[in-house]
Amino acid sequence: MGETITFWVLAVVSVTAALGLVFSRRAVYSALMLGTVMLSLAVLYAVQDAPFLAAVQIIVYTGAVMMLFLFVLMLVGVDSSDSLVETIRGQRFWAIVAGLAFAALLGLGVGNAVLAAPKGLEAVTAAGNVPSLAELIFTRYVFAFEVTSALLITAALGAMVLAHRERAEPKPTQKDLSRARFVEFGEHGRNPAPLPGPGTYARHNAIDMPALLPDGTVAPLSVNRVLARREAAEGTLAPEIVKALEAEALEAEERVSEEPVRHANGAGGVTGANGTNSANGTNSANGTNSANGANGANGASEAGSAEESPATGPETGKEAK
Amino acid sequence: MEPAKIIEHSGGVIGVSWLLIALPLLGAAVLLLGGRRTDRFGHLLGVATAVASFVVGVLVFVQLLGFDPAERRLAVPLYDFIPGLTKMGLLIDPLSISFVLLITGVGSLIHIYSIGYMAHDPNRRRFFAYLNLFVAAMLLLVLADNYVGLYVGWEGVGLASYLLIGFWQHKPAAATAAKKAFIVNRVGDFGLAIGIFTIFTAFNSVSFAGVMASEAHPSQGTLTAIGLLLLLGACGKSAQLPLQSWLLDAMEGPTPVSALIHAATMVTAGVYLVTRSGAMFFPEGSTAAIAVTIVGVATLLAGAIIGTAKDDIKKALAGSTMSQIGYMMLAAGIGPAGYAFAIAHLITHGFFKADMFLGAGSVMHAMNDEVNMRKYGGLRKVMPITFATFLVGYLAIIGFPLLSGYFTKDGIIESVMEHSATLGWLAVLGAGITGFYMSRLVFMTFFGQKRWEADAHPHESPAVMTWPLIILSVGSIFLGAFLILGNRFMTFLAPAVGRPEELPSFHPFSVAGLATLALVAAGAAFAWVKYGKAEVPVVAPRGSFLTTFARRDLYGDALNEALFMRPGQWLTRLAVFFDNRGIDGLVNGLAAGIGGTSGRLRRVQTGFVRSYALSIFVGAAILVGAWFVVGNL
Amino acid sequence: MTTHYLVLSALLFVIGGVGVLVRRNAIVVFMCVELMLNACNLAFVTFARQNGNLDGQIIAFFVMIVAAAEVVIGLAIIVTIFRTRRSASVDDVNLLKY
Amino acid sequence: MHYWLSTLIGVPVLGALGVAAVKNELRAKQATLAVSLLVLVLTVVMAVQFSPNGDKFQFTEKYSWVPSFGIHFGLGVDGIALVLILLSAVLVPIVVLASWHEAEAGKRSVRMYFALLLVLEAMMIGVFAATDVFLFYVFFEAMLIPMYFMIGSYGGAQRSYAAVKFLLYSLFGGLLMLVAVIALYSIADKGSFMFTDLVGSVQDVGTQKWLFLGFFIAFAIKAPLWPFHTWLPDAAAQAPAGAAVLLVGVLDKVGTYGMLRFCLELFPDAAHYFTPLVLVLSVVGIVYGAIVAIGQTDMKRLIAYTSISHFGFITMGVFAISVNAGSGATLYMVNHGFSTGALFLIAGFLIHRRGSQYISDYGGVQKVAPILAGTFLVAGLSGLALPGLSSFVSEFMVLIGSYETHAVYAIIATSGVVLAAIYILWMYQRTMNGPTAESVRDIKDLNGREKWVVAPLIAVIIALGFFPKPLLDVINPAVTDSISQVQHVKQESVAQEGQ
Repeated sequence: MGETITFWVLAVVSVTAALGLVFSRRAVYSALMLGTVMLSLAVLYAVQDAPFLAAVQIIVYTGAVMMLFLFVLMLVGVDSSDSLVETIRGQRFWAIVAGLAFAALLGLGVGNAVLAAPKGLEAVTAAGNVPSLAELIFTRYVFAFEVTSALLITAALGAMVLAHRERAEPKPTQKDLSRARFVEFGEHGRNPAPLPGPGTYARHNAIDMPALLPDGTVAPLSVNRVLARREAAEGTLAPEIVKALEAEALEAEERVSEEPVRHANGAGGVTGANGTNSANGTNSANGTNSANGANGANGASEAGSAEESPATGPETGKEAK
Repeated sequence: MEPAKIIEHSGGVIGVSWLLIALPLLGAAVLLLGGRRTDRFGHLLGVATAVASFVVGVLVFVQLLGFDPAERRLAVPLYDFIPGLTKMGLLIDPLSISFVLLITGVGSLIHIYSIGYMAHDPNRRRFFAYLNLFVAAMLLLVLADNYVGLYVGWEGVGLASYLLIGFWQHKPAAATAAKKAFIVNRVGDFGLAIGIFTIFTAFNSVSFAGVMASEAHPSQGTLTAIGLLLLLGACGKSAQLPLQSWLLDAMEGPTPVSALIHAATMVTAGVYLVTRSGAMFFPEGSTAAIAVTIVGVATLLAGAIIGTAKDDIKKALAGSTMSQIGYMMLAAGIGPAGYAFAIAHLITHGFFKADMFLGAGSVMHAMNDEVNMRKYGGLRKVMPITFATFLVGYLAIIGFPLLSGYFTKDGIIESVMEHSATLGWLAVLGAGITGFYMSRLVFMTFFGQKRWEADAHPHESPAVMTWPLIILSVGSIFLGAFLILGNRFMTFLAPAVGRPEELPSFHPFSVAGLATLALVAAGAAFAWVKYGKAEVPVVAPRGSFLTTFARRDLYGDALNEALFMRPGQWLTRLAVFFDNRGIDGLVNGLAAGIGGTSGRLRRVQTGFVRSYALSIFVGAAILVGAWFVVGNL
Repeated sequence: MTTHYLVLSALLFVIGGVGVLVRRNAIVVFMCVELMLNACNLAFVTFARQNGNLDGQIIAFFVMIVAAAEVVIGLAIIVTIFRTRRSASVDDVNLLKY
Repeated sequence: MHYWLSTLIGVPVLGALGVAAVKNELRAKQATLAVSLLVLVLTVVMAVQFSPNGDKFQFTEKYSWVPSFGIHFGLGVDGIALVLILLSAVLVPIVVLASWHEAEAGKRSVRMYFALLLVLEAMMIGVFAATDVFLFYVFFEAMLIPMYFMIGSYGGAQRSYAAVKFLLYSLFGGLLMLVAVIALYSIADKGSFMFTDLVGSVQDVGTQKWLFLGFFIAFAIKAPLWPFHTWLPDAAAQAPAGAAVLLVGVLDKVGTYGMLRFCLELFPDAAHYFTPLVLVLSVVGIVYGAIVAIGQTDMKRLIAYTSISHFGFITMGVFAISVNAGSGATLYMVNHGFSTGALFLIAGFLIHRRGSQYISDYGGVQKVAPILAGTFLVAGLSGLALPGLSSFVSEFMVLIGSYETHAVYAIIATSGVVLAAIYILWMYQRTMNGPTAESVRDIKDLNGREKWVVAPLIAVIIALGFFPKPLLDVINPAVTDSISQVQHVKQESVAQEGQ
């Protein structure tokens, strides 16, 4: 009786979660739904005299595989949501028809089968589930097992090879970077120094507190753009910060004729905060720097790849056509 | 009297009678393979082999005469030609030896004549090679003891004729005429070949001896079919209706060729074939024999009519050749009574026609190769020897009493008259027309006033050309009397072809004979009125419908063009079109269809993984479904 | 009970299958594939109990191993594609056609 | 145990490897010539030892190849195969000599051309010598490969179209044959692919018919019989002249040889049943090929179409089921190789000089190149079966033999004789006669090498024309043996009808 209740509860949960997995617009939700299904199945395994598998299911799937999924999701962009509009004609219709037909066929098959009462595993797991499994794995299935080890190593190697990117040019040394910063300064007047931290007169040493210049005004460089955007939306942005950003925007507007717009994308959200497109170039560079703070090198490489992609994108696009 | 049995014999000169063929063949081979190196002595070698062959022929003839008449049919086995089908061997009998003597004799004279005639031709050596090749092939034709060997020679003379007519290959007309001759001959050969197939199927042998001795008794229909098929072959080679059209065009060849091949020897092969097969396939009164006489009489008249209208001296002579061979066929068609006359006329015709052709060649030689008789006239004074010899030939052919043609032609007319009065009177009519057109020819050429081109400086030909003329004219005078009087030739020939039980007797004043003479005289007189006394216009007048009809060879070429050439061209074009568009179009269409289909099917490969996945999924569903269905059956 | 488990397994399998067909996000597609594998595993485990034979569980175990390896490689591929094409949509990767 | 045949196959293969390895082009050519001459000498020495009235297959060798299917590397020759091997061995050195400068314009190296030539020779000898049906199939298909490259890499402007067409046609036929071979093996159930084991093993007439068709279509494409012929004009016109000679002269003979060897001996009942069909196709091919040949404007295509006409004669001879026709057909295979070979080679020399295959580009060549024209005429006359030249004997035998059994077909076929005169002489007239065309005024007559190419061919053509006995003595017993079964079937059916 206990098993029946467990089954029905988990069946409903897992089917619902599976449907959610398929129909949710956000990949993260899908991942969580998948986790739910896996956990439910783990319990069902346990109920069906497979405690070892239940544990493996939780450890391997819910632990490792789901983590990988989530990690990749984060890498790819967690907050994008997919469009569910179908682009291939007839695909969805036929998918559902085929799915229903397949389900009907499987149901028919299962329903038609005449099954005796389950034999149960007591006889074969007299020594306990795990030892019995171990005995089989290391005797009859030992070759398959060994092959899986090779498979796993190959997979690990494969993942490394696939994810690895060969460096096309030597890694810039500190000297190169420093020189580049000053070249930038000379050409565009970009500040070569590190961004200022929270100011001396800040009320507390927090990341959301802008630094103050000696005259008590806010140093625009030190404004955290992400927070500024959120606060601007909430209407809680401090007036002195608003003023500092406006001054900076004004200055940038004067410079715009000299400097062509170079970045079409990037942390565009910042520009949304002060409502000026013209300051795009400088703002985005600053924004990235400030947002990433500690791992500046990583951020630089990200920006680098971001610069590459628009260049390569249209070309590959043309080839594709 | 039936023909005698064939006995194998290989002693004496007869044993090496293959030399007859081998000598000229060797000459041809040396001259063709030797190339320019043999240019200097080529003509001499050519003459030497022909004469040597003649000498061998005479020796064989002498040895043959030594046999008892009933044993004068000797087979000389040579070698196994096609195992299982036929051996190669020679048949020496009165018939073949007559031909051998004619071919090598007249052939040698023409060879000699050609030395002079072709003296200025850079390719004289090649000419002699071809002449030798011709003599060899012709000898094989008449000597072979089986139909396959005969066929080899038959086509061999066709080849030689092709080469010689087209000797001046750079002239498109000559090349076309040569090709036409070969192809028309091939039509005849088609009949001959099938005739031989039928003979082999019916008698399981193709040798004359084998067929004669065969126990098989094929149906009358088969025999008639064989006869008609052989007749078709004979028509091709002997330029009889309906395959006559090539002979007139063949005059494009050098004149000695016309003399040798298209008058004296090759064209008589048909008569030889009919005579040789006479006892077996053309028995007296059979359908095949009647067909032979009809063909003969039709050609006799057609050739004569063509001869009346031609202004080209060689074509007029060619028409006359057709006509004379028509006489021979006619005689051959009436059975043993006619064979001897046919062959005798063939021999005398060989002499006087060669004489006249060579005479015509001599005239052309003198007149810058002009052939139009309207531009001759009055040549008798300038070329006395040519004129005299030509005159002999002319008198012989029209049947002037006591000359060769008189005896042989009269013999034919008499024997035909006994056979069928209608045919006989038609033959008499033909003789009358002969009298007219031959007189016309002689008057236009040698009499009347000069109508020469400005640059013509006629002169008598050199001795090397005139001596053969003289010898031939001597033959033209006496040969007929020698052969016919006392039935000498008929008796000689009897072992080979048989003879009537009752030997015919010579009636110089029979009704037919007198009528013939009267008609010939009338024809000659009419010709004198029109062409001897009256002015001959240099440009041919338009003439009546009949004249045009005769000038255009009785519309034979037009008929051939309308019936065979144009539909043939049309058929060829259709077949080529069908091959390119139909069969190949089908193949290429299939290929294009497959290509097109796969090009379209290719579109299914959209590159969308999900589409592929869908098809996999649907496929899996179908498989599961199928498994249920099959599992539940 | 076995029938119920099997029907559940079939349902999950079909839902996974349809998911593969209708979703374009490569990662979600991948998740759906995992769902199908899991559905199979459930069937294996169920049959193991039904037949009193541990082999079903063993094969489920191997399926898990293979699935793990597959996820590693698959996700690496997705990352690589994403890096060059800035997209995780399976429809954008359609160069291999006609 | 003899090693004649494996030597004959091995020598050219090794020679090909050697030639491909030689760096110097001239050395490669000389080596090819030497190897092919060696093969010729060996073949002649072997042929002399053949006893016409001895065993059916002589010089037999048998090595197990795939034991599990009973596939053997079985070699042996009867009279038919022997003369065809002789034909190949004679033609190859001639072709080597004729192709001396031919491969220089090709896409691949000259060495490769000559190496391919030797490989082809080995395959040709192998296909005629194979006594194992499967081995025959292997050689049958393997032959295509060198020929494909010879056409595709050294041919004319349309070479790739022609090469692919040739290959696809042949492969299509070959696959049908493969199916039939396997089916024959499994139906016969002898556990062996050896020809001698398979003879008479299929008794059921219905089965025989299907298997017969499988073999026959392959051979009909190869031969090529109307209406499977359209690949030949393309392939022959595009192939270099030397390759065209081997293609038409030898490769296509495999088709007619196969009909005689396999279709008749393995499936006598079916052969009897299909005889009218094959005869109709042959006769259509004879007349049709000749008519289409008359309408060609391209010299090599014209010769190819004449071959289609001639192949009609050969197949008619094979299926007329009479000893004369069968022997004639076999002899025709040899003679046709020589006469058409000579035609192709001399036409090739002419085309090489002027650079055009179109008949209309020529005229009056006789005047400037009399030897070339003369030899061309002899070859052409052999093509139209002039008595005294080799083709006549065979054509006459085919016709007379066919007339014995199928008179009507023979009569229609004989009209091909007239058409042959038209196409050959008309081509000769257009190219060689008439006023000399401006474009050919400066061409040279045959040079020494070319004379050495032509002379043996002409000599053989004339010699066989007057004295075919040596070949016929070898051929006759073999053909009698080959057709005896069908004759037997025929007599039985006649007897049944009589009752």
